[in-house]
Formats: sequence, structure tokens, C-alpha cells
Amino acid sequence: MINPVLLIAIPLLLAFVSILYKGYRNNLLVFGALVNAGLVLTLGKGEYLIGGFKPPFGINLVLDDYAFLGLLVINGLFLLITLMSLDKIGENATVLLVALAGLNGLLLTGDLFNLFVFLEITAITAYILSASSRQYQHSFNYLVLGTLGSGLYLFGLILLYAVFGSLNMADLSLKMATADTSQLVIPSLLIFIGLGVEVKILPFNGWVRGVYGNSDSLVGPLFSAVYAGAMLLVFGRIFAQVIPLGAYLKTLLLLLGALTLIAGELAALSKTRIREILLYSSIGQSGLIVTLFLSGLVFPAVMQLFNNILSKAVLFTVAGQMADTTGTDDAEALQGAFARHKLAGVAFTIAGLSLIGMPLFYGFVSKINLLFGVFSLDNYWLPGVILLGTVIEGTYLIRLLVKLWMPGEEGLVSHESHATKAPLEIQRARVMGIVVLSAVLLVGGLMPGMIQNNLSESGRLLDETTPVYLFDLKGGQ
Amino acid sequence: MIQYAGILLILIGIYGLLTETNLIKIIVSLNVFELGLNVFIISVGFVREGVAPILTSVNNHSGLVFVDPLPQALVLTAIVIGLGTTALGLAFARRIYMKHGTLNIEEIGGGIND
Amino acid sequence: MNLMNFVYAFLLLLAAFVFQTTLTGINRKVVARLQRRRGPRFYQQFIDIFKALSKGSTTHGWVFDFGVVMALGGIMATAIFIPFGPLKAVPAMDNIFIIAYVLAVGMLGMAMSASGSGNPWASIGVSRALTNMLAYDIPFMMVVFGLIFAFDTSSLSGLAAIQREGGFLGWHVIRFPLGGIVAMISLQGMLGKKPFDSFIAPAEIASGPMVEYGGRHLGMLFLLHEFSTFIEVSLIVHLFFGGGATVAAFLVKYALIYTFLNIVSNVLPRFKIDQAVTFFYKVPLALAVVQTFLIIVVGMGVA
Amino acid sequence: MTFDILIVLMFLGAVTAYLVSKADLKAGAYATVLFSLGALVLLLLGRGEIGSEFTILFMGFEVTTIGWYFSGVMVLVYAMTAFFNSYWMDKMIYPGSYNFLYLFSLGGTVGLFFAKDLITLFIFWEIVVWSSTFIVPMGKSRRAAVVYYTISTIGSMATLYGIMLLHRISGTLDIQGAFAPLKNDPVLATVIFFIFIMAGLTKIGIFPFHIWLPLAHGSAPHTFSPVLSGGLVKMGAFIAYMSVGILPAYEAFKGSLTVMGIPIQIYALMILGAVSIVLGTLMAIKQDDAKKLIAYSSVANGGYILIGILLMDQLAFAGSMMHLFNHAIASAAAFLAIAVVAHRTGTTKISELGGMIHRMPLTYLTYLIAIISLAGIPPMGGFVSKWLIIQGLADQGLMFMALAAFFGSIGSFLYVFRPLAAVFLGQLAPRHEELASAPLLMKIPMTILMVLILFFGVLPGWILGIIGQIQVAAGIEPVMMSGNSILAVNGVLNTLNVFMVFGFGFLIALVIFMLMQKSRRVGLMDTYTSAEFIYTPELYHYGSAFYAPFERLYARHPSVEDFLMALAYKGHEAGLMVNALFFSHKPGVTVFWITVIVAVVTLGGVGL
Repeated sequence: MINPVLLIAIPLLLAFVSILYKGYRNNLLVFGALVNAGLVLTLGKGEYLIGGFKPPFGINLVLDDYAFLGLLVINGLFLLITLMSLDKIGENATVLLVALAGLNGLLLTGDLFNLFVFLEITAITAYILSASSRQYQHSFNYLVLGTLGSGLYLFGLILLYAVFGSLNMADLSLKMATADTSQLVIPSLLIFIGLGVEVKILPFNGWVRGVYGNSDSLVGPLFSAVYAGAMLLVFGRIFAQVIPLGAYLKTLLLLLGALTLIAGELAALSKTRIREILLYSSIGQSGLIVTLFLSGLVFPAVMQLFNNILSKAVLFTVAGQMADTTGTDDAEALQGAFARHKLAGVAFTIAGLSLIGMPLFYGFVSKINLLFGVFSLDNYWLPGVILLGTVIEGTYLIRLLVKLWMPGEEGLVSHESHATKAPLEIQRARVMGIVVLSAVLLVGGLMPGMIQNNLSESGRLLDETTPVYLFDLKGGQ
Repeated sequence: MIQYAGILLILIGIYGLLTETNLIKIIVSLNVFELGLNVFIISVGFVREGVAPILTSVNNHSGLVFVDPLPQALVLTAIVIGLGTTALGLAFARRIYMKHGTLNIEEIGGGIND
Repeated sequence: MNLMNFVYAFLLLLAAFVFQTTLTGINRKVVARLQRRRGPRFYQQFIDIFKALSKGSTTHGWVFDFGVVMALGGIMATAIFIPFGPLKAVPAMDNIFIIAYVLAVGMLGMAMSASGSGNPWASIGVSRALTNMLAYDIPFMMVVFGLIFAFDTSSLSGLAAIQREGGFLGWHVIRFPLGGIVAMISLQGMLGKKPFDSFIAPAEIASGPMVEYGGRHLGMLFLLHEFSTFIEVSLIVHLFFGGGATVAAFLVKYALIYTFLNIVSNVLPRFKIDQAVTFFYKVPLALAVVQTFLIIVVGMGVA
Repeated sequence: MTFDILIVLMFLGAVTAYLVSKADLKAGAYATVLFSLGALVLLLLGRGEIGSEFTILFMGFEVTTIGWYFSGVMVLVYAMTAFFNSYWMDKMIYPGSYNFLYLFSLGGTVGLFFAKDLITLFIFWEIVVWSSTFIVPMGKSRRAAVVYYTISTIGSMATLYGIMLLHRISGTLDIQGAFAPLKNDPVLATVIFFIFIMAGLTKIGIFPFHIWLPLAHGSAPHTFSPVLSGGLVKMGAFIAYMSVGILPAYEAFKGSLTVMGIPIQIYALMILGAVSIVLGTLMAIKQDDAKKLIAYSSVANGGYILIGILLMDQLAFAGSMMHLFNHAIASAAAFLAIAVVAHRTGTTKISELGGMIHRMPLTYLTYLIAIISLAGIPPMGGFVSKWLIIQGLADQGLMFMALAAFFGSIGSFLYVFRPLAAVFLGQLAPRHEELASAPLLMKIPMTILMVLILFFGVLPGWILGIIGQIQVAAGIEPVMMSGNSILAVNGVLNTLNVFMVFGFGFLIALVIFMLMQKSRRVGLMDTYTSAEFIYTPELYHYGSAFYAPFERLYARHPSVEDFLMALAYKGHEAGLMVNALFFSHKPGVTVFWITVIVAVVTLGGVGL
């Protein structure tokens, strides 16, 4: 059995090596990503001690289905995105290796403080990567907010420690289960805000617009898919599995999540720059996923999370590429851009439709499942909010897709001659990458059983009561 | 009592973050915030009359009250991380100054064309 | 439907034509007397029609001809459905909705032919005629709707028979006076009499739809006019004045009503087309809705 | 076996058509003809298999009579329209994708009607929505596609909510079983009824969701407007039928307040239907674009269909079911005729055309017969169905519905006549002198549709027989036929007799016409002109503002479209507000919000 700590150690080691052998940085990065992706497949589930102390005293890595699934997708996406955008990496290879280590650590750790450390490592790499846009004020903003957020997280964590005397997640969750929830309000809130900065919950996410809005075809998909995915999974780990929320705080946080969903989608509706539309859509999706996690619907949340990050990887790659090569990502200026880039356009379209939750694509499977989940809680306002979000999201995404596919003025038949003259180019590697990703979304939608059974296994382990709409059965259960 | 000092520092730090427009001062505020946090963490582990949790030839009997060593360990880590972020923040501040010629955040602008 | 039906239908058509054309002639005289003139001979209308039919004419293309044939054909088909007093050429086909819609075939044919002439005056006339129809038909149909609901039949002869059961007082015009008023006003509109004749008035837009016609086309339109008058007035006689137990009773009622309307027409000025619409939607429609409401909800007047 | 082949074949056909289009565009268009005709043949062959069940992937299907009927209507419209596709291949920006999406949406519609469970229904529903959403913007407007998509999605998301709620209540997704618990719970039934029918209302284009029809139908590619108007709109009727017939609404609302014997819930929707009729008619009258005009007429006809379905009785329901078919083929025929005009002249603006009859008589005839049916004039199919609906209304005494129905009926004479007069009749502009008539492949479907419209107007027995079966399956009394007579409560309609009498009248008129002196043929400009000299045919043509005096009466009407657009703009503004409130490059803004949240939660927590 391979110790999953290698997933953290190998990229970290390679990061140091890459400083020494600058000429081989990119090779080392690809190697590290490949090794990690390969290693994930061979991992055995279980708990692994670090340093020989047994929990709750020592630090342990927990590799359950949840973590395994997260590792699989995050490492896979990391590899794919690196391969797609090798030309964009430049000096960031070392940073990316550290980031990979940090991300894996986030998903694996079973200790709250250890999580803080990985959070900071990952965040620092994110600050550095965000600076590749040369818009330092946004990186600075991100840095201040990120640091403040993790400070608040640390604050909440230490309050928990002061009350319960433990930092081990499993141990804490046992102790907190019987605790008076009013004791938990402040620490939970602080932890929520701390993670909220990273997972883009509404009033804490002021940095997102500057950072995502200026991202290129490497940083964009990396942030919106890999980082966002890992952070949301961490959020789910903490709030769905460790910290029990009292009714008061739960209601407030649910409202905040729902607010994030609607506000994010509305903001996206009002934008015309593609990356801005997408970043607000990411915010909205985060709100949705957070809401699901807070409701205790781990399995649907994870499904929706994967749908979101797989789609966003495609969308941000194309959007970043547009901005990189044409200098603008305004939808108006780029109308008809897909007329000359059909394959990329098809991948973009599939990702967009999957994000909306259209049938035949994976997003539909996750949408149906999450609705089943929410209804099973006898919650009748939340699905309304979610569906409203879907309507708004569909509107701006379809508007965007139509704009990018069909050039032409109102009142005139759409014709290629109206298409943008901007020198848009999409490298073959990127096209192949996004085609692979969209194919995954398509297969997941056509044969949901295949992916779903793997998912549901972990979903069941996490939460026996979450209903699962099994597409294998005729017409579901 | 010491935890109140910590909380006060945290609040001062947040006040600084809210009001300061100078990048350097923002970083200083952030540091004050972290400092307060660290002080608070230490205070959590503090036990009145407690001794350092090290078994020595003097302190080796079961009647002893130790202070909690864990928060101290945590603070060490936090300080290191804080140092890293401060350094990075200063580096950003320098780059911003080179690009915009000012450290005042009001004068920099959003950089997003809307 | 067998051959006898068609022969019967043809005879009834002929009777309707002779009767209505005579009546038109008589009315020309009545109107003349109103205006202190002597007026033409009572058979002048026959002379006009046959003269027009026998004269040469011009045509503007096949749709110009086809429309006229379709119009006259449609109107004659409608006239066949109308019970001639107690006589019916085709059994069980005097359904009011069928008649209302078959009537439209003729209208459409005429409109098509007129527009096919290429003369914009004709198109303007058609546009006014159709607008006029939208105005008068809805109050009328509303009243009819109430009657059908009240007596569970949409057959003209059926509705007429029900009225005759109560003698003179059983007439719908007595039992449903509001409906009767609406129907009379609408009939004025249907017939294109003043004050609702702005679509066809010679002084307004060169006769409107008729502007291009001459010779046999015009003659056929004269015929069409006689038949459509027959249909429209018969409708009212059957719906509100007890129809006719005998042919004679029917014809007398018919003649009186037609003459009355003609006299009314000749003392009134003319509405502009939008004024006509506003009028119909303000007064008759409101009355019709009240009447129908009384019938359906209150049951007033329904024995 | 036939039906699973049918559904799969359509999706395979979509891919095939795309691949063939890559090799040769025309061939790809012909592939759409072949596949949609194949679907028609399969449907007709498979009539004996009604009642069978099958599964494809994870989706369950059941063949019902009503499903068979609806998909028959749909496939017929698709197949007829497909003949036109080849002529637009070189004008379309993505002809291959058009062919693909054309058959793809056909597959979606066919599958929809055979769905056995609600999720399958929803899957196919959404497939149709997104595949047609991408065809619409290939035409004249991108905005139309977005409005179409948004309105459709508002409906389908509401319905999805209803589906989920049903599943929560009944524990099953099977269409028959899911509605079962509602019979005894009027409150719940009311909620589900209004939520579930939303997709239907938006798709039919019932007020206030009608705004997408003129936009999308009016600006979609000319070859897709017939499908949108004749076909896809009818999907909404299916959902409406489910909400009333399968729920079953009348049983569930037994204890409710009633208006003329109709439960108030259903009556409320009927009012919407009536408003749609009036509004569609008024708007159609003032349109200058022929396609928009027919689109608004679809709004009005959708109102009839909805009212009839909601009545769920012997007559109006049968009329509504038949009207669905009649309107589908008549509206498709009208759109196709306009498409021919657009193909030859490049415009659909009524005021820019005129005298087309002299260049394309068959197209004119198609349009004429289509509009006669649309206006409900005998001897066409539309007459039979409208007659049934009005008989049903009279039977129930629904006077306000009847008022709307009469207004719509007579108003339809006005609006259908307008393109007839101004596009096909009147003066022929000199620039159109040299136009050719419709190409052969266009003539085929137009002729077929003409024959069908006339045939089912004269002999509606076959179709009413099927409708009778549908009614029996829905548990209501079937429409009665005796020979060629339709027996309604208040009267009898013998369509064959009507046709024969009409023929007799026509014959007499023809004889009179023939017997008289021959006429001299003169040109169109040789007319009465008040002794003016005229030289410019275009100027001597009455085409624009046709009903100006009438239009003036409601020129300043309140517009629900403006209201909805204002609402959308409010959403836009809210988005900008979010952007301005929370997003900045200054950390202080976010820190402020963090302090606010901490303060609110803490103080709120203290208060507890």
C-alpha cells in the first residue's frame, strides 16, 4: 500500500529540485503531475499517521472515499490543465508544484491546524499565480483578504481547541456532536468566514473579480476548477462532516449561500466580458454548492461540484485564450468567434450546457440529484431559489453562446461575414484538452450510471440518508 | 487578561484594514491582526502557575501543572506563515509602486475596464 | 343529400332572389317617398341586375374572376342553409354557427376579388368592411350565444319553433329585449346601412370594394348583395321574431323588418369606421353582455 | 419495437445528416427529408402497437394514443417543412448543424410524447428547448433566441419543481402514479396544477408568456418558423393535457369554488387563454411582418387550444385536440408560403410586397387555404375544430370565453386577410416582375398540406375517431359521429353536406359567370384612379397600416412585453449593484462586510 503522503511529498520535493535545475522546471512539473495522477489510482483507503502519534494527538491523513474522489478529480484536472497550457507556465513551475502539494494536503489531512497550514501554502501559491496577470493590486487585495480569512479561520480553530481540547477532525466531530450548539456559533462563523473567502461566499469574495477577471488560459482554469474544487471540498469536509451547525447559524449561513447563488447569477447577467460572466457564475455555483453542503447533502454537492469545475475548466480555458490572443474578452467584440474555431466552440457549448444542467450532459444528472436531495429534506424554498438561479444562469450562458456562435446585427440573418476579425487562436493542446473534458461531461450525461455508481459509493458512505436518483433503473427509483 | 490584549490587537488590526489606504499600512495592520491572534492563541494555552511542559530533573512529579504546549507550537507555525505572506505582500506593494508610482490604494484603480 | 335536395335548394334560392329583389325595389320607392321623390319602378332592381350581367366588362386576372364566383357561390350556399319560413332545403343544417362561418366564405371571396383588382380604393374598402364586421358581429354573436345556452339548440328553425310556442309574447325580442335591440343594431351593420356604411358608401371611397366592377362581375355582386341581405334579415326573423310557421308569416315579418331598417337608415348620418367600432363596443356589446349574463346566470326570460 | 427504433433513428439521423452535410450540403438537407418522412411512415405503421412499453438507456417509454397523435402532428409538420431545408443551405451560417439540430429536436419531440416517467418527459422537453434555441439565432435575431430560451426555461423549471414535488409526495416518478395522491388533497393539487402547467403555458405562448412567439417565430430561419409555430408550440398543449387530464384536475378540485361549473383554478387559466386570444388577435392585426403576424395568430390559437383542453369535455376538448392538428398544418402551410415569398424576394415585410399571385399562384393558393382554415371558415379543417370548441363553450355557458372566441374568430379574418391582400394581391412591383414561382421541392409539401387541410375539413371522421379514443382513455365521453355528422349537444355538423352545398352554390355561380359575356383582360394599373395619371405600381398599392383606423383605437396600449423587459432590466441593475457593493480592488470593502456579518451574527445570537 502506498502512503498518500507521497502525494504531498513528491511535488514538494520536485519543487525544491526545480529551483536547483531551472532548465528542467516544466519537465519536473509534468513529471510531478503525472506521478501524482498515477499514484492516486493506486491508493488504498484508510487512515495514515504522520509522525507516529495516534490521533487525536498526532496528525493523520484520512483517505476515505470523499478524499479519494477529490484527489482523483483534482489531480487529474491539474495534470490536464498543466499539459494544456504548458506554454503559459513560464516561471511558475515551482509554484505550481507547491500548489499541487498544498492542494493534496488540503484534501488529505485529518487535522484542523494542519489544514490551516495547507490552506496558507495553497493560498500563497494562488497569490503568486494571480500576479501573472501583472495586475498587482488585485493580487495584493487577494493576499490581504486571504490572510485575514485564514487568520479568522485560525481564530475559530483555536476557540474550538479551547473548548474541546482537540484539533483532530474525527475526534472533534464526536465531541461537538453532543455539545451545546450556542457554544459553537462564534467559532463556526469564524471558520465559515475563513473558508468563505476562499470558496467565494458573497460578502467575503471581493477579490474574485480582480483575480479571475484578469486570469489567463492557465490561471483561469486552475483557479476556477482546481483551486475552487479543492477549497469547496474542504468546505464540505468541515461543514458537512465535522462541525455541526445550530439551527440559528445554519439558517443564516444557508441564506448567505442562497444569496451568493442569486447575487452571483444576477451579477453575471449584467456583464458582457466573458471572464467576468464566468467568474460571477463561479460565485453563484459556489453559493449553490455551499448551500448543499450546509444542508448536509454531501453527495449531490460533490456531483454538482464536479460538474461546475469540469465545465469551468473548459470555459475559462477558452475565455483566457481569447483574452490572451486578442487582448479582449468582450462578448460583443468576439461575436462569431467560434465560426472559425468550431471544435473549441463545441467543447465550450457542451461545458456551458452542462453547467446550466441540460439533459444529455453531466450537469443534468447532478441537477436532478441535488433537487431530489433538497426535496428529501422537506425544504421547499431552496429548490425554488436553485431553479431561479438556473433560469438566470441559462439566460446569460445561452446569450453568450449565441453571441459567440452566431454573429450578426439584429434584424439581419446571421452570417459569417459579421464574425469578429480579432486574431483569436486556440492552440491544439488546449483544444484537445477541452475536448477531453467536454467528452467526460457528455459521457457522464449519456451514461450517468458509470460515473454515478462510483460517486454514490462515496456518497452513501458519507450520508446514508441522501436519496440518490439512479439512472440505471428505468425512470429512477 | 492577556487574551483581552490579544482581542484588542485583533480589533486594532481590523480597524487598520478598514481605514488605511496606504499599502504598507495595510500590511502593518495585517501584521497587528496576526500579532493579536498569536497573543490570543498563546493565552489559550496559558495555565496559571503552570510550568513549561518539559520533564526535567526538577519538574518530574505528577502534581505539576503544565501549560498547554500545543498553542505555542501553533503560534510558531503561524508566525512563519505570517512572515511569508508579509514578504509577499511587500513584494506586491513594491511592484505596484513601480507600476503606478503610488502606494495609495485609492489612486491605483480597479484595472478592469467597466 | 340527394338530387331532390339540390333541386329544392335551387328553387328556394330562386324564391329568395325574387322576393328580396322585389323588396329592394319596393324599398327604393319607400325611401324615395321619404325623400319626397317619386322613385323608380318596383322592378327596377331586376332590370339593373340583368342589365349589368349582360354588359361587357374588364377583368384584372384570374383571382378577380375567381373571387367573384367564390363570393356568390359561398353566399348562395349560405342562403341554402337558411330556412325559408318552415321550408328547408337541407335537413338539420340550419346551425347558426355554420351559417355564420359559411357566410364568411362569400365575404372572403369578395374581399379577395376586390383586392385582386389592384385598386387601392378597393383594398381600403375591404379593410373597412372587415373592421366593420369585427365591430357588429361580436355583440350579435354574444346574444346568439345566450340564446343557444338558454334553449340548448343552435338550430335556427329550432329556436324559431320555441318562440312560437308562446305566441307573440314568446318572441325573443319580447323576452330578451336587450338582445333584440342589439340584434337590430348589428343587423344594420351587417346590411351596410347607415350609420355603418362607410366601407361601401359611394361618396366615401368610390364605392370601396366595388370600385373596379362592371358588367357581369357587377351583376353577380348585385346578386350577392340580394342574397346576403336575405340571409342576414332571415337570421333576425328566425332568432328574434319567431321565424315563420308559414311562408307567408315569414315573408311578412321579413318585409316589415327590412323596411323598418331601411327607413331608419335613411334618417341617420354616417359613422367613420373607428367611430362605428367604438360605438359597437360601447353600447351594443355592453347590452349583449348584460343580456347574456341575465340569461346564463339569472335565467331571466328563459321559461 | 417500432417506436424505440423511431426515437433512436431520429438521433442517429441527426448525426447522419450532419455527417452527410459535411460531404454535401444539399444531400444533408435531403437526409432530413428522408428521416422525417421515415419517422412519419414508422408512426403510421406503429399504430397497432399503442399500449406497448419499452426502454432506451435509463429512460422508460409507453405508447399512448394521445402520445401517438401528438407525435403524428409533430412529425408531419417536421416532414413537410424538411422539404424546404435544401433551399436554405447556402444561406445558413451553419447548415450542417442546422440539419443536425433539426432532426435532433424532432427526436426530442417524439420521445417527449411517449415518456412513461416524469424525468424522461423532462429530459426530452429540455432537449427540444436547447436544440431549437440554437436554430433560432441562425435567423434574423439573436435576442429572440435568448428571450425564447428564458421564457421556456421559466416554464420548464417551474414544471421541474412540480415534478420534484410530486415525487416527494407520491414517491414515484411514473406519470400515472405520481399524480395519484393529489385526488384527495385539493390544496396540494392546486399548487401542483399551477406549477406543473407552467411549461405548457410558456410553450403555447399564453399571456403573459407570449412575448417569445413573435420574436422567435418572426426571426427564426424561414424553414424553422413552421416547425416552431406548427410543431413545438403543441408540446405545451401536451403538458396542459397532463395537468388537467392525468392529474385529474376536475376530480381534485371537486370541492372548490366554481364558475359556471368550472373550478376556479381552471377558470383562472381559461381567463389567461381568453386574454391570449384577444391579445394575439389585436397584435396580429397591426403587424407589418408577415411572419410576426402568423406568430401572433399562433398566440390566439394557443388560447383556443388551452381553453378547450382545460374544459376536458366531450366537445371543446375534442375540438381543441383537432384544432391542434389543424392549426399545426395550417400555420405550417402559411409559414411555408411566406417562406417561398421570402426565398424569392428576400423579405417578409408586408408593405414591401404585393401582387405575388401573378408570379407564384400555387403559393398563393396554399396561403389562401391555410388562412381559410386558420380563420375557421368552412370547408377547411379549422372550421370543424373551432365549431366544436364554440359548441362546447355554448354548452357550458362560458360567456366570457365565448366572447374572446368570437373576437378571435372574426379578428382572424382581419389579420389573415392582410398578407393575402398586400403580399399576394394588389400591385406587383416592377422589381418583382421577373420572379420565378416556387421550386418543385417546395411545391410538394405545400400541395400535400393543402390537400390535408381540405380533406380533414370535409371528412374529419378519421381524426375525430382517434380523438374519441383519446377521450375514452382520459375518462370523458367521446365525441359522437354518425356517418359524416358530428353530433354535438346543441347541433349537428355534417361537413360533407356543407361541402356539397358549398360546391353547389359555387357551381351555380360559375354557370352564371360562364354564361355571360366574356370580359376583357386589362392590366393592374388600368383601374379607376379618380382621373389621376399613375405610373408607380409600388405607390399604388395599399399595403402598410392596413387597418389604420382600427389600430388607432388601441395604439397606446399597455404592453406586457415592456413590463417584462423592464423586469429583466431590473435584474441587470441588481447585478450591477451586487458588483458595485461587494467587489472592489480595495480590501477594506470586503473587510467591512466581514465585520458586518460577524456583528450581525453575534448580536443576533445574543438576542436569541
